[in-house]
Amino acid sequence: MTTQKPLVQINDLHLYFDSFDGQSHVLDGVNLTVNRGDILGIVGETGSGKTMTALSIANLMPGGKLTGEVWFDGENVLQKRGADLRRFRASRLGMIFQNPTTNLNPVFTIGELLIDAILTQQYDVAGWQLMSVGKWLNRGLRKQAREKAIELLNLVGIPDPAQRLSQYPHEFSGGQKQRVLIAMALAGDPDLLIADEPTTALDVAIQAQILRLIQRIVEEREMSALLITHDMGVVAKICTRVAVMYGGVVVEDAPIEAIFSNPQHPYTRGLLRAIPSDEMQHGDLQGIPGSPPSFLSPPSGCRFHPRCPERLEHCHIAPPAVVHINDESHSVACYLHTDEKRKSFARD
Amino acid sequence: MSIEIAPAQTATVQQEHNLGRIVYRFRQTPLSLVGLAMVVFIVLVGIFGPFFVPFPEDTTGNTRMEARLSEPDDTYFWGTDEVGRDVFSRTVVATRTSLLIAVIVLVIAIAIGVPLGAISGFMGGYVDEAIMRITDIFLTVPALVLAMAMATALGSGMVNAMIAISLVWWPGFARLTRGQVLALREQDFIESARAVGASSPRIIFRHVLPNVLSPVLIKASTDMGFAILVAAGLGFIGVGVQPPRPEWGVMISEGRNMLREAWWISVFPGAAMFITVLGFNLLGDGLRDIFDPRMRQ
Amino acid sequence: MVNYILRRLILIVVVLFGLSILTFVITRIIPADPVRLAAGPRASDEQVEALRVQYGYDKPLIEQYINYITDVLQGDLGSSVVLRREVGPDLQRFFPATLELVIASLLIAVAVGIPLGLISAVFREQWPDHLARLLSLGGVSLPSFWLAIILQLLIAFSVSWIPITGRYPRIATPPDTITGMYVIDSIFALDFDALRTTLTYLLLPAICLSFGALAVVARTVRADTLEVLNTDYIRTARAIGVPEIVIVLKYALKNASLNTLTQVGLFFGFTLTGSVLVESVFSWPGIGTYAVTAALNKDFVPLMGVTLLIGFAVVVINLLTDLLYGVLNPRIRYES
Amino acid sequence: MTDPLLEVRGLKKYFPVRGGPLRRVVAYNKAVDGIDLSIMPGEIVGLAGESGSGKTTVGRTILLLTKPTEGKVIFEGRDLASLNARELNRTRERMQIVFQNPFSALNPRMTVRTLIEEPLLIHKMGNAKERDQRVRELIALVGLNDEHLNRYPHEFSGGQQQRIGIARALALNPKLLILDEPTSALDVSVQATILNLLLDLREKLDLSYLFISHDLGVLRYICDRIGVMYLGRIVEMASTQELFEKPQHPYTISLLSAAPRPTLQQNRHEIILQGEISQSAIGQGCRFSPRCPATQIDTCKTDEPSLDEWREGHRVACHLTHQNLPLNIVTVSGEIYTGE
Repeated sequence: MTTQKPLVQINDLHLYFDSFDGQSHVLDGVNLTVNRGDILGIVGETGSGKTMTALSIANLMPGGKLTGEVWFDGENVLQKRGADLRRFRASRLGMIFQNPTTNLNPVFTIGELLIDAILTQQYDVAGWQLMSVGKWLNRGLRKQAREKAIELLNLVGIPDPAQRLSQYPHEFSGGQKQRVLIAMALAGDPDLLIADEPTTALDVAIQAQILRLIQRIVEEREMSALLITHDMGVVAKICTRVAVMYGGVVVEDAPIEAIFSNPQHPYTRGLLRAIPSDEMQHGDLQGIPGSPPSFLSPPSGCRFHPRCPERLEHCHIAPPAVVHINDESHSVACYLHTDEKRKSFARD
Repeated sequence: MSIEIAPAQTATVQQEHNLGRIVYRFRQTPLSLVGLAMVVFIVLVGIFGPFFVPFPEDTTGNTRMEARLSEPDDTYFWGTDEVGRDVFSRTVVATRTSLLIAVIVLVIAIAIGVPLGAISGFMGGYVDEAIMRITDIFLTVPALVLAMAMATALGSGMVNAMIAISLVWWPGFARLTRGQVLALREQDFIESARAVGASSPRIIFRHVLPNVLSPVLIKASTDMGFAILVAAGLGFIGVGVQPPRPEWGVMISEGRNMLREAWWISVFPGAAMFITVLGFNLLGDGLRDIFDPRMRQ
Repeated sequence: MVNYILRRLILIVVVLFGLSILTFVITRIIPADPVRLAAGPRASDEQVEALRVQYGYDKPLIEQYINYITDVLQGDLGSSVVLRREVGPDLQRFFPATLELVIASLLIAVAVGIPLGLISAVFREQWPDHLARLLSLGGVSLPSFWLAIILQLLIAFSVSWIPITGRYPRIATPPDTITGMYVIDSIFALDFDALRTTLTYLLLPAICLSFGALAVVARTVRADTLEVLNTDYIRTARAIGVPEIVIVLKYALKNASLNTLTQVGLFFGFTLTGSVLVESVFSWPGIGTYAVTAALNKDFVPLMGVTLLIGFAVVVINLLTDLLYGVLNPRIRYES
Repeated sequence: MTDPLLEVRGLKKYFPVRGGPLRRVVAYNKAVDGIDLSIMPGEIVGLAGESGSGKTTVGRTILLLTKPTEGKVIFEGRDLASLNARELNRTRERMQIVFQNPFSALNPRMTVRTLIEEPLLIHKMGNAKERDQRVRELIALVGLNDEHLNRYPHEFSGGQQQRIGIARALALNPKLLILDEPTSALDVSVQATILNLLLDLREKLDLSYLFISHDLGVLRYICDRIGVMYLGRIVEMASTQELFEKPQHPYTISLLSAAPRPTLQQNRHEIILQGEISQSAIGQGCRFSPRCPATQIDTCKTDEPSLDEWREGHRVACHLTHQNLPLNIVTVSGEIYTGE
């Protein structure tokens, strides 16, 4: 495991958007690694940049200026264009998003959507073959794809798959739609499943079903997964590693056990203290005062310093470097852990 | 009648509140800038043009048979018509006529349509059903045809043309407002107002109508162009504005039979009208793009 | 689905009933006295009164309306005072010409407008978009009757084989009437000379008329496509690697064209409006020309006939659109 | 024992479902289907449930924002149905609501000052100076300050907007606040500050809350008592501690077991409910029976269980509990959970 090269390596990712108010700096040097077999959770609040980071792995940004590198199994994704990019997305990545209802095209049957997904991903057919005319010309290919579609629906736990292929998305319940989307994402036998808040729109019981499904699939198919969520509870349930993001930066990155038992960044600690847990009495819960940082005029230095309860005098000067603690697997970007600097400032 | 198009979700609520933002967005759409420039120019011509035209008397019945059918030259920039009137002067003065008609038509249409639409959307039930069926009836017959029938019945002339067009124009605004109100009604802030005890009139006037304003104004911008076209169409047929008052449709109609000998009589007023309508359309289209949350990225 | 159709039909009856009241009100209650107009300027008061009784205008309004609607339901739309002809047969004669013209120009509008709208949407805020929008907005801003005149002028000087007025050569006999639409009739008759002739006559007015609807089609397609291209499901399609051309021409176009379809009634009405003016410029023998003549003569009865007919046509088109939409859109909820 | 501040008896709210060519009512969506609830002065009562359980409708019906189909709402000893319009308006001053999405609950075209002042204006309270005084007081109460008053809602973060929403709700000095998922649109770090603010305000202003939420962790933290709703009915109601330690209804048990917990000690007895909530389950028998993971008895399919007292202060609507039968639920790990 450790000797293997990581599946995804993100280096110094910056993202800028131009708007009326000026340029917003949405990602501020993201570094992130997804190892093979990991279910990596990216946790962060609204606007922490977690979704943008995930989209950059698919080079699926909604505009904006992106710099940095995203290495996927030895290839730089951000340099891919056109057919190359498309083929990459089709065969290496599967993505699912938050709201299953808006993510399924309402005017096509589940079968049509799945078969298209399978055809693009498995056979890399030409565009016209997916068009309506193609339907009549590729019967053999389509029949094969249909078999595979039934197989996939079985895999994600949809009963009666053959019948349901001819139904439209609105005939499926929310949880089932998310299952169908997972099936579509799996069509190309991807190496990495990116799930962006996959259960936020669903109820607790359905959420549990879907999380278990993702966990099972990742294990069975020997994939890796990237799970984006704001919910530490979801992370605790299925992730093996966690990256905590704040204000467009990864502030802490550690195995799941370390995050919960030994959180190192003040923000991580704050986040954990802000979630009601079983034994809490009134007054035990502690929020993080202040508001999330603005991207237009982000705080200088460490972006968390204005809200940080353990702020040092120099935190606002320059962003802290990433340091490893204990062993290589736990890293944190915080001056509390850059020992030399701490000493030198303490002397002043 | 036709399928109810779902009111744009949260249509007005996310609108920009900051003029600067609107200007910024506006500047990113060059076509709407061009449209704005054209509209400003046309409006200026409409207001001040008549004071500066070379032959103001030509717009009030004066004829000049000795100069009839003069080609465009230094005296008559755009030539003269069959009875020697200066096409340029008449075209400029007609700008005011058309703008005036369109503005009045829209004011009346908004004054009728917006409250009716608001009531319809806010009250729901049978009131809504009744108002919507009435708008259906008016929307069934194209504006020009109904206006033609009404203008014929009421008698020709500018005022009657305005009344006729207004009467067929309000249903569009009623529909638009109703859709907006339906979308707004789902907003929590309306519920919140009811929770603190606000009366229905207060909710309509303080909370609903201000939020409906922008889409109405955008529609008004585009509709300016169409109203001008319909008014000119009536003039062209001969049931709209009556001579000698200069009006583009009438002028085009007058020059129609002289086309081979004196193309300028029809061409210039038509071109002026085209520029005017285009300006309003470009402007309206740009505004729609800025405000329509459906088109946001 | 059955409920949906039934509800549409009930609404149609309601609207047509309202329309008949509207036309009735226009003819009977409006200030100008139709009887005096009909009687002519030199008629004495007694003569006018006699005529009033003869036309039934002296009866209470309700009774007048009942008579009116009974007549209309029997297909009797009254007689033109000026032309001294029945309106019904006239409309029957002229309407196919209008329908042919409107359909031809709608076809042009759709054939050009959809690609234009798609191009605009795909290249949003880039030069192809600006160009396409300028074209379509320019088209809708052109006064159709003025454009018609200009085209006549230009064509008359340059292209001799395109006729600039009329629907068919005066001296020739049109193909046997089956539908009254010459294009279709000549195809039925397998008379390809007639077809060619018909098409050359149709060309100019149809193009002229298509500009308005074209812009509306293009704008609708653009807006709908933009909306669709921004949806989550398109992002999902991109994420799984569906080629961009498929995304635009299959996924987005189907959604967008369904939305656009709901507006066909609008396009139809739009084109009918333009048709009134364009017909009269090109001397196209349709109900537009008929209506304009009637309007100029202050001849109410034919005008009301045209209004009713157009209203009816629009209602029917809307119904067909709704039904088609219901069939094509799997998601439509008839009951809500 | 004091009298309850609010008492709800047999509350029902059916929304008509129209169909057919004439849009006649062909069915009812039984959003709330018979609910009893009471809130004592100073108490925080929670209402838990999935989307579709009707919990939001309960809140709106209590405020008479929608008319109840059946049932009584008794506030401060008076039946709201018996009040005339003026008295009802007076009552409105004493019962307010805070919404889930703070941005959509604030008219975007009004400044914060106008938003907070509006209730005072509507109820004609004080003169301009007094109102200004009151607005300043309120804005300080929720942890914002005077300079925020002249801004518009969109200039604030979600947490601040919710504070403004709370200030507006407090303007009329209410006794009862209905909090409809007040923190679920907010980030957790902000949620915590709002929850603490609400607890503070209860102490300071002697308020009672009906706290509606799908988040069991939040409810556990803030509530004194909790009712669990399923398809328009309360299936279990108990004090917070009792509910979390001795859940009796199979639905409550499953919910608690499946709720994500932010700790490494995951629930050993995780139960995953199959299927989804659906109105079609209302009819014969227990409405939860189609999804019930417990071993069912015949009565489950035939009779709707009533919400009966199981032990003091703990009511459950389940035949198994009523008949003292074991639950026998198979958990994900394969063990059998019997409900102790």
